[in-house]
Amino acid sequence: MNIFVFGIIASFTLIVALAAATLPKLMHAALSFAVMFLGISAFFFLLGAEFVGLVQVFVYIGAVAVLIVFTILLTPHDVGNVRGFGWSGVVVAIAVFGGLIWAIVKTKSVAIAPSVAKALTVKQIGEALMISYVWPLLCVGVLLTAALIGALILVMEDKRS
Amino acid sequence: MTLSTLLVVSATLFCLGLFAALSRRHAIFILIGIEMMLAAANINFIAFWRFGPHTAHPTGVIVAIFAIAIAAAEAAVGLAMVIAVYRHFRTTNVDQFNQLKG
Amino acid sequence: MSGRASDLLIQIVSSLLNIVALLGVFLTLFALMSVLERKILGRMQNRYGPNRVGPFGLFQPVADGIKMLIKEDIVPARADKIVHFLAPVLIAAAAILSLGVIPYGRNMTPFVIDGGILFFFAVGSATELTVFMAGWGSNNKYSMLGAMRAIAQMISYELPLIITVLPVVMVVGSLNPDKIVFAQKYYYFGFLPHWFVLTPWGATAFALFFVSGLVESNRTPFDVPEGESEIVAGHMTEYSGFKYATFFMAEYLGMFAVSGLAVTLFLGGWHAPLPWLAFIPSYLWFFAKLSVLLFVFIWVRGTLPRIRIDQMMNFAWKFMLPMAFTCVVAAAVWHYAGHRLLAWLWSLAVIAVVYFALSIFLDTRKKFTPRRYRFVE
Amino acid sequence: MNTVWLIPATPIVVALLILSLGKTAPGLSAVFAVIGQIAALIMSFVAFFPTLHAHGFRGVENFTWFVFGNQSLRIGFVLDPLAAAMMMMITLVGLCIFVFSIGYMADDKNLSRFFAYLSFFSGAMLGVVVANSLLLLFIFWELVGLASYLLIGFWIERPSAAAAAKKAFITTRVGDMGFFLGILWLYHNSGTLLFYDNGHGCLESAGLAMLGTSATFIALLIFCGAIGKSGQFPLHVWLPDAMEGPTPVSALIHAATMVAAGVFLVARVYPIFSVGAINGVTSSLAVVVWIGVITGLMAALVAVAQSDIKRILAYSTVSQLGLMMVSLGVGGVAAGIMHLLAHGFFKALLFLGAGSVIHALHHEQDIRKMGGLRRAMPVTFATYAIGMMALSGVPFFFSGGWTKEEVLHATSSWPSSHIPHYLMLVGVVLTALYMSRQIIYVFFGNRRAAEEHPHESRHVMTIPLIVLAVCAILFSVVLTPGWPWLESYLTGHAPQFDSRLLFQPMILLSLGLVGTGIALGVWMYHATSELDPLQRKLPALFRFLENKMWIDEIYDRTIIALGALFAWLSDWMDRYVWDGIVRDVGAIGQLFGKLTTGTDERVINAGVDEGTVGAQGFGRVMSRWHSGQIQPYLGAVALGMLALLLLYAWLG
Repeated sequence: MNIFVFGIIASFTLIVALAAATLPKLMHAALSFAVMFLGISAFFFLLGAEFVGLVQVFVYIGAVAVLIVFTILLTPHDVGNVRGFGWSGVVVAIAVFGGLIWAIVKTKSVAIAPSVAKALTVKQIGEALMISYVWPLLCVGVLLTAALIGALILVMEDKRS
Repeated sequence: MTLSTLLVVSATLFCLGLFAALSRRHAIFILIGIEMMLAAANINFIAFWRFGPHTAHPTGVIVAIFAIAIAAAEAAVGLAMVIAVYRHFRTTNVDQFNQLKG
Repeated sequence: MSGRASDLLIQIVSSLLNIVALLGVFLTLFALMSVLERKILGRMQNRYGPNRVGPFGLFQPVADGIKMLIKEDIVPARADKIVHFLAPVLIAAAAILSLGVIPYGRNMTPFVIDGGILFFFAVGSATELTVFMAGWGSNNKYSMLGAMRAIAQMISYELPLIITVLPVVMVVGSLNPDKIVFAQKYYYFGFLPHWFVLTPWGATAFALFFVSGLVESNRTPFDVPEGESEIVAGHMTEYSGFKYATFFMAEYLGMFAVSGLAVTLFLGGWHAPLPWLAFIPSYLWFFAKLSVLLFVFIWVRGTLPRIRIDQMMNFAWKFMLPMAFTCVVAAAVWHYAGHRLLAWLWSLAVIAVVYFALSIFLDTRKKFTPRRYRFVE
Repeated sequence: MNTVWLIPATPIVVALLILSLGKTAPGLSAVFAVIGQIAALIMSFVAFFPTLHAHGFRGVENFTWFVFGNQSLRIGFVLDPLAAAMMMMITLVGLCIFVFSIGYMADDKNLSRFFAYLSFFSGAMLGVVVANSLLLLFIFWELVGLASYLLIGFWIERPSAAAAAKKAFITTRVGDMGFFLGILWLYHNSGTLLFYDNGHGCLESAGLAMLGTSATFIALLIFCGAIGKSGQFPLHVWLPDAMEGPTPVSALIHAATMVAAGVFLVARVYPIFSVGAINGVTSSLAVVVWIGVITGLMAALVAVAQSDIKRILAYSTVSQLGLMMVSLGVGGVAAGIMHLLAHGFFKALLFLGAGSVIHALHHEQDIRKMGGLRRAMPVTFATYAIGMMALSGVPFFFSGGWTKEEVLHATSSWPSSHIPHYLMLVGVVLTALYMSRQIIYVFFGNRRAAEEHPHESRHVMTIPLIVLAVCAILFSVVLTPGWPWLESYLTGHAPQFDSRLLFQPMILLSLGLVGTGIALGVWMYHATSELDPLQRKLPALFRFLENKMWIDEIYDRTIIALGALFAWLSDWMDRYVWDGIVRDVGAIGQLFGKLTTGTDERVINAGVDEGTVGAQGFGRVMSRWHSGQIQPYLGAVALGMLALLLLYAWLG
């Protein structure tokens, strides 16, 4: 793995993430958010988890980002009010960031290089999912169904009113 | 490139998400921030799997896949709630959702 | 260190070669297709079509390209400039990327990815967002409406599109397009190709996949997002010049990609239909099959009228999706009954039962009645 | 054998069915009841056959009802000649009564209720007969009591009917208390309530051996129940009052079900009575004999002075039951049961005949207002005369004659004393006397005050009469000493035909006695007048007898008055003594309550109040932190995570 490629991907991802967090226009932020996932999936490709990267792009860009822009369109807002900015949040975020960085730097055992490993095939993941993790898989299936129905009920127009 | 550099990147991503969730007034930003934090956590899972001793066991990958699925469900429900709340309050500014004020 | 650097160099150079070849072939095909479509449509409508530029009008795309390039690029004043600019770029990028994982011939897959099918759909799903960007960025009522329509229909039909791929993936046991093509290389009785379209579930899945592909590429009869009689040109209303051409190109490339995937999944990829025809180069077989599918695309466009959007949505959720799931079940039945004639019959029975049940269940019992006119008093 | 339970179950199920139908179809309910009875009759008939094949046949079907602790309570059903004969009689007589009721009760608006109760009554009695456990017998016994209560008080709108029902129920309950105590004692001693259980039942030798000397007391306590149900002295007072019920009910009570139960009970548990018998005599049997003698004679005397047609029959029943008890007591079990069976037929006949008369005269029951009905109601008269002669014991042709013969024969050979025998002979004369009095009053002479145009009853009422009359005569075929088939059947011997035994010296005696009675009756009552000849000659005696020897009045003055006194005393005690104590205790409680209230208010409540004020203040402070907005909460979570991280780093 190349430190150069890593640097490019990391800086791209972080810049887009910063844009997603700070851009004043919600739609721009949402689109940056979608692009950010491209960077994250590039990370996954770099780390040898192609499948997760593809799933990430598939789910986030194909579904979650579309949902978010739909929601933005369905909730026309009063612009001036929503653009407020809480500085206390910045302080907290920086504090947490400081704490995390301090912990990472302090922990010597994480300063290791990756081992050489064979690429993970889709078949391996499929077998792991279907053999070792079949219960969680079923539970996630139930959860997704429940979330689907719950979301539908939440946004359903109330016919009575 | 070491594990710690990856962790620094994911920590940065996490804190950007936290910042988005804490500072922005629009409800959707909170969701975006949470999704960013989850993505940062996913990077950590994958990184620890890749740098760990047992690469042949795709545990970290599986956890990341489940996290993505659950995050998708969470996004769906969260956005549905945003729409429902918007119908009720006619705004998406979280400062004005204070009916639970003690 | 030098070895690694040279490895990287080889990688980059081969990738660039792949990209160049891909772009060269498919942009040529796009040019050819644009003029052929007009000519074929013309023939279907009893006229000549373009025949002025070059022999048989074959240089028409060149003329079109020059026209597009020198045309004024108009960006609306209230538009979101960046998004407006990015939308055609990204949509073309997504279309080209999705072409990268299709095996065009023996050992002719540009990018071998283990989860190639997943890659195809992951990239393809980005199209929705870019269409939305185009619609929103134009800051135009018609653009927005078109984009919304496009997203609605694309999300609806993406489900059957993906689920109809599942039977093939299940039976082959891989998401790798090369392996899927490889699984179809045998022949029954020495002459009948082992293509998945020749199984009951495969035929059904192919039909569903093709219809969904029509929708995904916004082709007639499912071209409601850009239906000019209703909303000018949908999300492309505010585009002109080269950006419009890019959209146009992306649409055709998307069509090529979906057709190519259909060929890969169901029509045996680059394999010859008969064993003794294998001497013909494999990529020629692939493009021959691709051409047939593209001709069907044009044929359908020349034949069928546009469908209403609510009927289209109902069709997706009430018929396409159940049938797609039925294909999965039928493929499982076929697989576990041993790929033989009996399996063939069982699989057919499953599909037939669900099909007839759906046709009874979805029958609205509406009869054709004489039209009654109501006049304003 | 294991389907014997169906016989009592059928009428009970029919009763429930009729009740569930409600008042919708009274005709249907009668049909159902009759069908149920016919079914029971057929099943009884089917059950009767196996008992014929072997002498002393006894089929037993026992099962465990429930288990408590390590003891299991077992109940069961038994089919032996006694039960089979009783079932035949009950179902046949019951069927006649049911059919008669269709005519008699035709106008009643609660017809379906009546048939449901009637069916239930019949089923309960059949249950008593087939029960193979004293407990099961007791259960059906009480169901019989319940059914009699419901039927006697059937015309609930009449206060006298309600009072009679209550009287019947409570009086029999007095006897049942003794019966129940006897059951408990028996269970305590023998450990089983099954009659027959492969040698382990309480009526079999092993079980009887365990009773020892307590057998006498157990027997007497069980006899208490029989006294109550069979209307023996001193608990006979409910039986004449039970005439308040509809006449078919009276017929059923007197002929087939209720009163027969007592005699049947004694016959069933006869082995307990005869434990430790010396020469066939035990003290408990002696009590049975004397009670029977007193009852028989007393009731016969009272019957002479009654004027209500049904009351005369009621007292005659009491008298006959006394006779049966005497027979049982002196050891003539078969004779007693034979008389019970024969009595069932002719007493049902008499009651139904009386019912026919009452129906024709529109519910006039005073015999002094009747007369000359012989010509108006020939069928009723003929059948009634047959019943009367059977009851009086006219020999040769009537079943009653033969059975009475047997009873007298048994009493004559009782070793302890001959007084019962002589008193019974007097009873025979009295029976003939009061029956001829009644028949002369009702059917002969001139028409008196009652109905102007009496007419014969409908076929549905006369046919049962004819059937019963035929039975009363033909039944004698199996009773004669020449061919004592029934006796052999009951005792388990082979019958032997010997025509010489038909004529015995005793027959002349009985012929003479009956003749005397009837002649006396004809002589006394031939000149009919409003005033009774006995009343004219011996007014004091007549008043004594007419008022039933003032037994009811004695009970009123003594037992009931004592009860009232005790009740009043209890009331007074309750009001002034117990109530006062309770009040004082309550006052103490109140005082304590006041104390605790004070403590509660001043100490605990105040503490809690202070605590809640503190909590409220704290909550108010905390609530300021709760802005109701999401982001501060999220920030708090983030800071908490940071704190945990730092803590973790600091610790390790």
